[in-house]
Amino acid sequence: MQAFEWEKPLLELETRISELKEFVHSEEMDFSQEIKTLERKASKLRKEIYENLTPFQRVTMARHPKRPTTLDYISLLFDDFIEFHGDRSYRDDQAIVGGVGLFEGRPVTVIGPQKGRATKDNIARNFGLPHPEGYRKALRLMKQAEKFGRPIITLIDVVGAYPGIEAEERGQGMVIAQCIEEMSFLKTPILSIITGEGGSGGALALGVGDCILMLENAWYSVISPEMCATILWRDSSRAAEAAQLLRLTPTDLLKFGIIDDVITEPLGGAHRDHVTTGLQMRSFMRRYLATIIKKPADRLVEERLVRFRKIGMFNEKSLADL
Amino acid sequence: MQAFEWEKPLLELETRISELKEFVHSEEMDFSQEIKTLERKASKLRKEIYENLTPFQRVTMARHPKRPTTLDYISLLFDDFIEFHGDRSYRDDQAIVGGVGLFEGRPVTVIGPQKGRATKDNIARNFGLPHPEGYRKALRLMKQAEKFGRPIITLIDVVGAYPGIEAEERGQGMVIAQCIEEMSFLKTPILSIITGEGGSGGALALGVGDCILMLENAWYSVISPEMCATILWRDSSRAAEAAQLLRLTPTDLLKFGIIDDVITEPLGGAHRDHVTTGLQMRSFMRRYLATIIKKPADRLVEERLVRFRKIGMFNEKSLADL
Amino acid sequence: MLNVFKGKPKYLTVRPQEEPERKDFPDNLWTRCDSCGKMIFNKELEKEAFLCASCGHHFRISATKRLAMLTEAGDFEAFPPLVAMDPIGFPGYAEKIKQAQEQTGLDDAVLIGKATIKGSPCILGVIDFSFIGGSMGSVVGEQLVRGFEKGLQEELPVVIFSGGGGGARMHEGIFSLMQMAKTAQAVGKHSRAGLFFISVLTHPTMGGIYASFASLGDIILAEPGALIGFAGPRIVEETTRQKLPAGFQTAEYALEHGMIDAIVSRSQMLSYVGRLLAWHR
Amino acid sequence: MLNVFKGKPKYLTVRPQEEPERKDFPDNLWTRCDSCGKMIFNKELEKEAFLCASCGHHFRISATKRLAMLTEAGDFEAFPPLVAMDPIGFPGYAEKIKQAQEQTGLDDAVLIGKATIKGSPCILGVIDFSFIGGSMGSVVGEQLVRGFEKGLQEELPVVIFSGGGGGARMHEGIFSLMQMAKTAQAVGKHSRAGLFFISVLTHPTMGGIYASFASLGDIILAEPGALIGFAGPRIVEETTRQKLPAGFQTAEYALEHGMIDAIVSRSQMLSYVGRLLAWHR
Ligand SMILES: [Zn+2]
Ligand SMILES: [Zn+2]
Repeated sequence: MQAFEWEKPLLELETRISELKEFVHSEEMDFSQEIKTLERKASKLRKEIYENLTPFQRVTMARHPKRPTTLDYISLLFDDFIEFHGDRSYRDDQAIVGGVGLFEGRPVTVIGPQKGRATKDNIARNFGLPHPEGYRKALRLMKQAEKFGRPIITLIDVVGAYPGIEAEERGQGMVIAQCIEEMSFLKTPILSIITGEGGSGGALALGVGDCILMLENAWYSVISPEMCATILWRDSSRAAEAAQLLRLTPTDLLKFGIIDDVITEPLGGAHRDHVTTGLQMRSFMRRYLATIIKKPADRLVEERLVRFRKIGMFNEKSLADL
Repeated sequence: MQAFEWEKPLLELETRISELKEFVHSEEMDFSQEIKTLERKASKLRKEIYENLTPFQRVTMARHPKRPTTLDYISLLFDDFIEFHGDRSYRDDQAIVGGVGLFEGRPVTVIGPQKGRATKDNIARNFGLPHPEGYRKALRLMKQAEKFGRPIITLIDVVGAYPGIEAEERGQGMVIAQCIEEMSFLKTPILSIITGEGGSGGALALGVGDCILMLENAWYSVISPEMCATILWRDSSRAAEAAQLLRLTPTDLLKFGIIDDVITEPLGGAHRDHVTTGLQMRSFMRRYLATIIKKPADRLVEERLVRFRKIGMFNEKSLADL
Repeated sequence: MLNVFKGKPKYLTVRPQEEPERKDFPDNLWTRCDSCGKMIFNKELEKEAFLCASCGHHFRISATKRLAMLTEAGDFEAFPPLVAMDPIGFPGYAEKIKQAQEQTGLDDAVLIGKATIKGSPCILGVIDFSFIGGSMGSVVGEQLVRGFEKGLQEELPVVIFSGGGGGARMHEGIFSLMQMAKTAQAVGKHSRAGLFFISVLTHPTMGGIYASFASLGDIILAEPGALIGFAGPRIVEETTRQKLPAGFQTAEYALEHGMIDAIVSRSQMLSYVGRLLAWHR
Repeated sequence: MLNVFKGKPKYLTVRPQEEPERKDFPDNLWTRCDSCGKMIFNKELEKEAFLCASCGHHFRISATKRLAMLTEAGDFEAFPPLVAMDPIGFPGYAEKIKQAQEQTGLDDAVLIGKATIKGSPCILGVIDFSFIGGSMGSVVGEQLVRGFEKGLQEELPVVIFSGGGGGARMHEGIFSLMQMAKTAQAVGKHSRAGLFFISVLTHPTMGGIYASFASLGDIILAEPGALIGFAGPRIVEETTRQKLPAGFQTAEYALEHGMIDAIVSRSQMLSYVGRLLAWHR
């Protein structure tokens, strides 16, 4: 398991404990008191570290190579799943996966950007950066879900829509706008979960949900910390500072009323324990789906529109101010 | 003006008449009686030739290089016109033009395949053979027309959808199906006119109208005569025979109930007199538009569906036949 | 006699008495695989759903064999048969029909009826390539439309296995072209009522069949290696004077280019279609 | 003082008294054309709708100048002003706003109100690049939404001239991202009521502005040479390490790739928009 710099003290302690246990085992000596002390210390340190992550530490957690990908979540969350491919006009973009799965016996449409794991997979999936045809596939599947009154679950983990030549040529900006607009009016329940990275329009294009949840170590922002740092200081290495400014953590976004809830991860991050993460997500999904699937479709749309309509902070200038 | 082989006797006669007139003029002699006789003869010959065209002669008339193209018809029929471009996802296909024009003061959406005239134009327009993005543009404009309750006029002149590698890759078959299906349910009046060639699915994709008219020297068929001849006899030069078999003339199609009316052309074909052709079309369009624009949209769709539902000839086998 | 024609159908089966045993794959012979060239004993082929054991090649199969693979005995009730006329008096067409009927034991190129697949009631239609290349004339068009109409009426999903080399049936002229509109509209009415349509493209699905109902499935599946496209590959080659890319117009190519939802091996087809139907009840 | 601020507006004009004379193109000076390099006398430029007489290059113009080109005196009534807050406490943002207000005389990057264009009443909005790059924060989002809402309420078409380098206004963090959803939804409600929206893309229309309301016009026009896209060209170049094709992300490029309906020269814009509005009454 790849470790972050700021996890090192904990890691060293954990290593010492297991070495000591090994030693005890081979020498048949009693160090149980010492081990207990060390484990207490480790537990304290663990809480200290993971409950006080800086925004940028969360960003790096969201990017951990062992963090579950969308397809991992799909196998953790759904009892059966059939993937549907293609935008029916240009290409199947493997940077977005979608299909129908069974969530606790109920068919739901599931859609999400997909990062690759191995190099070959990563290339096929363009490192999880979607092209316009990926969003067109997503839109097609969302409309299909609407037709059959099937709930939609979007699992969002994307740094951004791909900034490539062909992506621009095929209308990256336009398709994001279309996704946002059409998703807003879909007469079917939509649950969006930001599972990892929530980068700008590329994330929002799949994020116009009736409920918007976020994993504890996910981020969601108008711009990536690196790009923000580049704009502010022409220095992308100052991303940690930018992350602090952008208020991109689940805690901030919950406070701002942008998201509805934060799904806690196992201590140390989802990548340390996929199964527990999945169980935790299931329980949140069960709860939030239950609240939205019982509402009539018209009301869902109305409330969805009101939700976004309200977002924004400004001063109404009175006539007197002039 | 390029002449067909079978027009030659007439052409010779016409030449003789004008030579005689020239001669009379220069010599100041009286040949008025002779000229009158020749002109009567020419007039008779003209009727004989053009009123007894073989199916394939009509096909060649429909393909005459001076025959009006869609953009020619647009300038003949509409008082103002703004062209709209693009499918909003891949490309602007210049083999199909579309936009809004004023027909006798009323805004209408006009769409049609466009053949080029000069070489450069012909290449840009792919010789009037549309790619899938052309049909996607058409579909976009048709839906736009529906949104604004604007009548749609399709002017059809296409040998067929382009049989190219990229066209197949981008879903030529699928987009034709989508055009046909979506057009069938559009809640706005649709007037389709086959102005020249009506080749197979590429023509039908724009031809699901409430009224379907056809110019006198146009053809409409499931397959081009050349392709039919190739399949039957492995010899595309026997197209004239195939044209005979396919029953592709306006007369046949009117009899079959496929089209609603035939727009007569100036004797000798539309290419000999664009202006008169335009006037003639205007009067047919005025009449047929008037009948469809007064119907409620739901009824239009219903009748459109019934119209096509009825097409087909087969025997119901009774139980006793078994 | 195949399972599919046993049981107790409610209205009609497909001429159960007269149907000649079709000998696409005579029992006692060997067949060479089109793909890998291996010789396969026909009995073996029949057992393996007409897939090559060596390379997985999907042999073309008759509509009746397809039905037998998808439904249990008695679970398919065919619609009353229709028989083609010769609407434009096309030379040789009447004889062609007769010959095809005799050779295949079918009335025309489609078998369609009410079926139950893995417990889900549906309308099931299968196009048979061996009947004039699986082309769509008035009969195929009408039968498909009746299928979608019955589906609409009884709120049933529709499953169509397509396969037709030329698409529209040239011999019926403009009437065959109009079947494209007619079937597409039937899909549209069924679909707009919120009903489900699975279109399965088998080798080959081209021309007017691909460019109408077959492209309009909510879910579009294809068998591996199936040729799928609008213009035939030879026409494309002749028109463009370009070398066709490897795998041009195969199911795999269509998947890559975003045209179909999934490629499903024939051995998985029943389970796949069954699950999709169950999820769309 | 421009024509657009004269007349007798019904509710409010844009701070008519305090507006400082903006000196993008000071009267007595010359300006070098960005495109052909020729020097043009500013008075000449003003007369020619800020087009280069030699090469037709479209100079970027302020929102007030744009309004003056589209409406007659008194034919524009601005909405009540809104002023930005600093929702995420972004360092330097409050000062940036203040500075932009002083330099441009605008409250924020959009001027929007009820207008009459060539006799057609409509909602007309113009984004001004010189206000923090024409970026969309809460104020721009809210004003646009109010525009579409007023349009919906009074059954009026909407015309928006977009132009914004970065798109969403980073300094408002997630709030600026959400303006994309908010404005797209406002277009959606207006559009679903059968109303008409002309989106005109001027140089540059990028990022979150292009990826929301600006892409959702029934008709999308662009000025010649305008930069149009989602990701900025430098980012595309750095990410892909490819040389960008000639004309990448220009209006001409967008037209070729099917993204816009037409390119309209500024000198034709009024007639063009006027006719479209008249045809959609
Ligand atoms: Zn084999
Ligand atoms: Zn210049």
